[in-house]
Amino acid sequence: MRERIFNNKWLLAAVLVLLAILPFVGTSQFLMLMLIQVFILAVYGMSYDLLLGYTGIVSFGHAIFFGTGAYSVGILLTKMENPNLLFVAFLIAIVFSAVVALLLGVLSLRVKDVYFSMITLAFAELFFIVAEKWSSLTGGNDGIPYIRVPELFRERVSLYFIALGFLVVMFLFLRRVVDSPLGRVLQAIRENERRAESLGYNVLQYKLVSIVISGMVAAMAGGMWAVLQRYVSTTVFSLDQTISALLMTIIGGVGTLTGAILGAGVITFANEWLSSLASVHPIFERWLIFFGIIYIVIVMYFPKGIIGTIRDKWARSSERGKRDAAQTDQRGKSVL
Amino acid sequence: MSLTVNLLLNGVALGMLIFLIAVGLTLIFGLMGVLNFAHGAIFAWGAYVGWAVYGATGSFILAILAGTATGFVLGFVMERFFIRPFYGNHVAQILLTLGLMIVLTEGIKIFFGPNILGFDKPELLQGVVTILQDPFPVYRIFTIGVGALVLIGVHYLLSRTKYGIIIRAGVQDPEMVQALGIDVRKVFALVFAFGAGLASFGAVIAGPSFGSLHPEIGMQNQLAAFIVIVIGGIGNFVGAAIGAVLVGITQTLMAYYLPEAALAVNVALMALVLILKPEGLFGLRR
Amino acid sequence: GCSSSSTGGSSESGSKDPIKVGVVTSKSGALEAYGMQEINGLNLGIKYATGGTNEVNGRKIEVLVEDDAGKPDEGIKKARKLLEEEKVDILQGSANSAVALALLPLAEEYKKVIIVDPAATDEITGKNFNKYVFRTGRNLSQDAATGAKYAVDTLGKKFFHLAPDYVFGKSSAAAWKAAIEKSGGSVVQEEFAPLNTQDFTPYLQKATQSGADVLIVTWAGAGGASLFKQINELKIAEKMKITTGIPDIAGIKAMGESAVGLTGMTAYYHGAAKNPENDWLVENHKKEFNGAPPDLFTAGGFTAGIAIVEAIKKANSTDSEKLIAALEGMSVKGAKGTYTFRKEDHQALQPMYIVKLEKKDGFDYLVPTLVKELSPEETAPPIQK
Amino acid sequence: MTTLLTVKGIQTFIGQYHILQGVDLEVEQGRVTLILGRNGAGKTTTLRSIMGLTPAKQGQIVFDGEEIQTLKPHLIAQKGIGYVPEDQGVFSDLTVEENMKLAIRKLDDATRARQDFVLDLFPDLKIAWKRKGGNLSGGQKQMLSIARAFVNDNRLLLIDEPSKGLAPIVVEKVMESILELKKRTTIVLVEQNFLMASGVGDDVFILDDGHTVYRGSMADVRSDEAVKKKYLGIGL
Amino acid sequence: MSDYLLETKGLTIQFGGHVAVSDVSFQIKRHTFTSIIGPNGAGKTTFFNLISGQLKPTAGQVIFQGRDITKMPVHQRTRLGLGRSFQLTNVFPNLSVLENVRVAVQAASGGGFRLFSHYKKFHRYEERAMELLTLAHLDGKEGHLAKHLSHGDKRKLEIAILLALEPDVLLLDEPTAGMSLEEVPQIIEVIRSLKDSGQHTVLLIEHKIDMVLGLSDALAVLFNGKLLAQGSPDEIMQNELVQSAYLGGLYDDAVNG
Ligand SMILES: Nc1ncnc2c1ncn2[C@@H]1O[C@H](COP(=O)(O)OP(=O)(O)OP(=O)(O)O)[C@@H](O)[C@H]1O
Ligand SMILES: Nc1ncnc2c1ncn2[C@@H]1O[C@H](COP(=O)(O)OP(=O)(O)OP(=O)(O)O)[C@@H](O)[C@H]1O
Ligand SMILES: [Mg+2]
Ligand SMILES: [Mg+2]
Repeated sequence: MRERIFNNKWLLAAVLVLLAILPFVGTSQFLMLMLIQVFILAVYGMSYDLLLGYTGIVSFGHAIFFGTGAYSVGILLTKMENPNLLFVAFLIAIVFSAVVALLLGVLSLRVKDVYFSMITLAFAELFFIVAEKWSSLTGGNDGIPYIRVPELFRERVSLYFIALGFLVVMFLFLRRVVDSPLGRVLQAIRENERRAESLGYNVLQYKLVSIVISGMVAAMAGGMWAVLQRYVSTTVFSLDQTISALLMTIIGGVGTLTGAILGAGVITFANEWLSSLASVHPIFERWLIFFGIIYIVIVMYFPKGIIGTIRDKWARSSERGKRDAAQTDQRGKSVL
Repeated sequence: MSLTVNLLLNGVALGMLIFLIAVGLTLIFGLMGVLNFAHGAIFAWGAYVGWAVYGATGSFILAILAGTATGFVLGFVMERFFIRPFYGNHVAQILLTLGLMIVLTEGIKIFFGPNILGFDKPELLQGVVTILQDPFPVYRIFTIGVGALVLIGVHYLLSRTKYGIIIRAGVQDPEMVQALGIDVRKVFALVFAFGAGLASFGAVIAGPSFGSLHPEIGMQNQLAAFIVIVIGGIGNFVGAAIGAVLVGITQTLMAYYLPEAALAVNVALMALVLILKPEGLFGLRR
Repeated sequence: GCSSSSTGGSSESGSKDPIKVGVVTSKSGALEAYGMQEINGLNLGIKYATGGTNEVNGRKIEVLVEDDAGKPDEGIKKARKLLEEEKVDILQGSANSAVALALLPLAEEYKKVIIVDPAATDEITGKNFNKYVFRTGRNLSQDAATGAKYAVDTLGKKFFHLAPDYVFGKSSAAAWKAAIEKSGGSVVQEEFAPLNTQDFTPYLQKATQSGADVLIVTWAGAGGASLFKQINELKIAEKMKITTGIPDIAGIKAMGESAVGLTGMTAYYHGAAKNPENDWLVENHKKEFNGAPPDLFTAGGFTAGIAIVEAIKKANSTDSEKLIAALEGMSVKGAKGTYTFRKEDHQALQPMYIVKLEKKDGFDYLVPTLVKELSPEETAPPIQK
Repeated sequence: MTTLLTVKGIQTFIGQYHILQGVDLEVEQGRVTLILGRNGAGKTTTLRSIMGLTPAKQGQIVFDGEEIQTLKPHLIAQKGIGYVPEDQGVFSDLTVEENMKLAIRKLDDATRARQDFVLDLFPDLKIAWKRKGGNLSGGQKQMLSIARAFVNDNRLLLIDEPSKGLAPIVVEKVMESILELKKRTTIVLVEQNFLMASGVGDDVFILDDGHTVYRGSMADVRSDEAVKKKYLGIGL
Repeated sequence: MSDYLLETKGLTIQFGGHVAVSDVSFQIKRHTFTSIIGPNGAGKTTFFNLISGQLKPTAGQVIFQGRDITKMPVHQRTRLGLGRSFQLTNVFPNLSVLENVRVAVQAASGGGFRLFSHYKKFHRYEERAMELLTLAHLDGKEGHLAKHLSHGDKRKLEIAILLALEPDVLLLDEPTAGMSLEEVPQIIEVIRSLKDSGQHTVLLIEHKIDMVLGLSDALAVLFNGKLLAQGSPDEIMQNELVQSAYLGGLYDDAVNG
């Protein structure tokens, strides 16, 4: 079915195979590094999409989970004697972030719409401030350099495959979530919360589950980021970090999962490409401006994100009789 | 006693300053529901143009006029060419206004350079008066006065004209407003431009109070603007003013009595208000 | 990935490949202006040290600049790009302390020398030092030693310190405290205010109530101008002495008239330094940039450029181990005079200045006029690594 | 008799869907024209196309000798066309008073008189005057929506299923007032309540699947069992 | 256990100064069909909201199956077997018609939190949903997004969703408003079959008096928030006040003829 094109098994498998042979065809170390970044950020973006696209809540505090994961892994690896205990660090990070997500959800989910966005933003700021102030543990704004990681995670090629595997597993997991009965309830909640309630669903509980899953996935992405960078600083808790999740998801298309992956790619590569243009011509000295223009152009021409809009076009070209065969239509419309 | 009075006065002045920064956003975000992350950038443009005109002409009045006009025009163009198709669509607004924010901020660096610039107070408003033995800058009195005037003016505009209700209705169902014979697009464009104009007006007033400008100045103050609107209750104009003063006073008192926590004041206050009252202090439960 | 570039093979002195210097610094973001000063200084330094040829040992020196946007994550990526794609021989940067700190492990991993400037945090040559790290810029302890010694000698004995509430402010305060106590003074109170504070009244009130003789202001960024305007407006100077680190020219300009007579330390002002290198720098900088003089951080970049060239000349190679050997203990003549890379922590000891802001005809800002120059030894920071 | 509104073969798309595929109407001045048809026939879309809310892609809409199919809704409304949408279109954040204030195009004595008239017609609104639109009962919303259209000096009223949700006695009052209004204005009425429809209607158009499939007078329809059965499913 | 399935005791709700439902004590026996009539704004929908939990009363109690459920949240009441339809259409706009009903079927079978059973395996749900759509005359439209339905079709969807919940008690708020002449009888048939099945208890709000009379075992009349009368259809129809204030002249034929 056309609307499933981006979830099409074959297409995805082809992309996956392509990515898997990439390291063996003379791809540069740096390109691999960029792709590793894309893979990790894509997971982070997808975790956000679960909230934004499928549950319909706009959190401005997603950095909390990314940061929690990054710091947990970063600090534990610095404190632990043996870097091979990496998976223990991850386990702790996941459990910790689940607890944080639960607490955060309980405190903020009673607040609705933009108010929810703002209260999550407040909590994110508080996390950021605590990280800044507790510099004996976090290094504050200066951060923690020299994080030790196992050799397997230092080697570019092996890290590449680890990150790719991480992305694939998380993608399959999240797709299972959104296509499960649970995921369908989340989408119903997104569409009409009060109505879902009157069908007998405990909306708060479902939203909590959504936040906790999203938080744990984001924390794993954060942990992977710390492993990749071998450095953590308070920027992982910054508003920018949340905004980057938002941007990736919106650019790719909310409520698509694959959109977040594409979004991560677009942002990472556009950023790299544009920031290098400055050395080509002084006109690009203010390269950020082109970044802004890209956002604007995407909104104007792909109002539902790249994948969201293309999928819509496909749907549109099909004949009327079979219209709307998609189970769900992703809302580019207001979720607040 | 005199210390407390002095701190409170400073708090009110700071609150009014924040209100002046937020006032445009109360229309654009509070009333029209546009999550406008470019608001700070419009604010910054107002401040820079005001600064430039002040520097060139030496007239603060001209500076205010020019700065305000800049915001108005920017707002109008922004609404007409970018925001218009995306009312009610927060997701698109976020991306769009973040893009505009970057473009406008970089624009400032192109036109005015990335360095900080000093913004001096006009001669007439320099100096201090003594209130209960403590010096209190004249400019802060001026700020309080201007803030109060804006509050009254805009409140009057919203409550005595149809604009307030057209916007509230138009946000919910623009089609129906049109079907009632009202050119809702024109009203939205005007109000958006007016909100942007207010932002840049506030910026020219705030500029000398800051003492200096830098390209990120809008971004730096934008968050506070969002915060006071949310604390006051989105859509409640007077609520935003009260929220601003509350934030100003709390900030000042915390700075004195509990400076360790000063950094967290704004957001902590917002979180607290929302936990206790999920729709803001004067917001309506929807 | 660490094996990829360490044996680049370009270290033979006979090679004709250009020598690549990779710069990671802020060309956008909050510290953009500092980054630009650093880059301009670096280019001029290389030009000066090579006699205008930009060549050393017959090889061209190529400077590749990447923008870290003030973000460590971005800085790490850019550094890796320079190291892996461009195979640079030496790293230089950054304006941002966090970025600089994030780059240190990369220098070690890729076995490349990094010349840090202007990032000032002590940690770079302290806790997070590794043998590839050299710094031409002064660190916070040098700032503090300069300012504190002068202040205790001439301004008073009891101090109140106001600094921004984050790592930079905290470390500065600690450095000043140590330096003040060493010189025989005491810090009676430290207050940290949020970086984006708009109304400093509560803090200034505390300062006047603290019983201190001297208010030390450590402030980086835009708030500084506003802070000094409020100090002036509230007539704090009538109640206590004030000292600070003097900012760059744009910063001084932004302070306006409010800072007349303010005395404080500075790492560099082009009018304060008296030596041939500086004369050359001022002349050529003005020539190249529309008459603009070199600024606060141009000097460090300039000196870094000179140090790079001198080290390569001395080592007759770009091999990192040889460069380290050459640089350790080496003295170079830079914008402020003689800089010496201390063997223990690779921190360059350098002259520092006390200046006073004065109104002068022909300037649209208050001109820092030299009060006192402190020798490298006088301001030598403790070894912290 | 003069024709106030002519709809000629309009074709309307919503998104990619071809909803109206040739709808014709002729609305005579001073009469009540009924549009009937089963759910999804296109009645609402026809009214929306006349209002310019879902503009017709092809065909003509002529109001009082002027083509209006390309005009923006507010201009169409300003020509003196009032609209009562099927979902009432009440603004839930505004009070009843504000809803009325918004609707009133020109506040003059005649309008005030009309406002008194509708408030007498629907005393509920007077009671709920300061209540938010969103808090009204279903029937009260319907009343408010009708009141907003009646309060202006309109030359044409497009009313989509007014009886829905109204108590029988109120339906009766609305019918009476429609018969009264007929003297001053012209009405296009979509109505499923055949009792009401047949009580007020003069001319009838029946739509099916986006086409006009029948036109005739109310008397014709009342007596034509075949039509009633085929298109309206009554008379069983 | 009491004789009554559903009972309210002194149920009252006040909005500001306005008492929308005032001291209503009302009982319903198991497997009966009761209709509530009354003028606009009488408090009928509000009364439903109090029973189904959308609103919390300022005073009084709601008792269901002998349990006091006054403070129980909406979703739990639904799970206990209280299902309702809404007067103003209330569906999931961007989900397909089928999915709208499917989610309701899923709710009824309590399959919400399952994560690792793919929804496609829930063929039963989908089949059941299709059956209901057919019943509600929406077959052929299962692929449409709910927001694209015409008004009357949305009303049908509303009913299908309610039926999917398989509640013991159905609270129907003007289910046929806006439905086409042709289909009203068929939907009434569906409702009648619920009644005839002897499995369900139905509470209906409706202004279409002829329909009410044909279906109901009992009628209740709300006036200004107060329960004015309760009794058999015949009794209520004789009531003067009901005649004059609610029905008016129009329905004389319907009632008497
Ligand atoms: N926004 C929309 N997008 C797609 N299709 C739509 C939309 N609105 C209506 N339709 C379709 O157009 C057709 C006509 O709808 P319309 O609302 O005009 O019917 P109607 O005759 O008013 O029906 P009802 O009696 O149920 O109100 C229906 O098949 C409906 O599904
Ligand atoms: N939240 C509220 N705030 C204030 N008044 C309210 C609120 N909800 C309902 N009302 C008022 O309570 C009364 C009862 O409303 P309700 O919706 O129950 O009426 P109803 O009997 O269902 O009428 P209808 O037949 O028109 O649907 C109305 O007058 C309404 O305006
Ligand atoms: Mg309709
Ligand atoms: Mg009702």
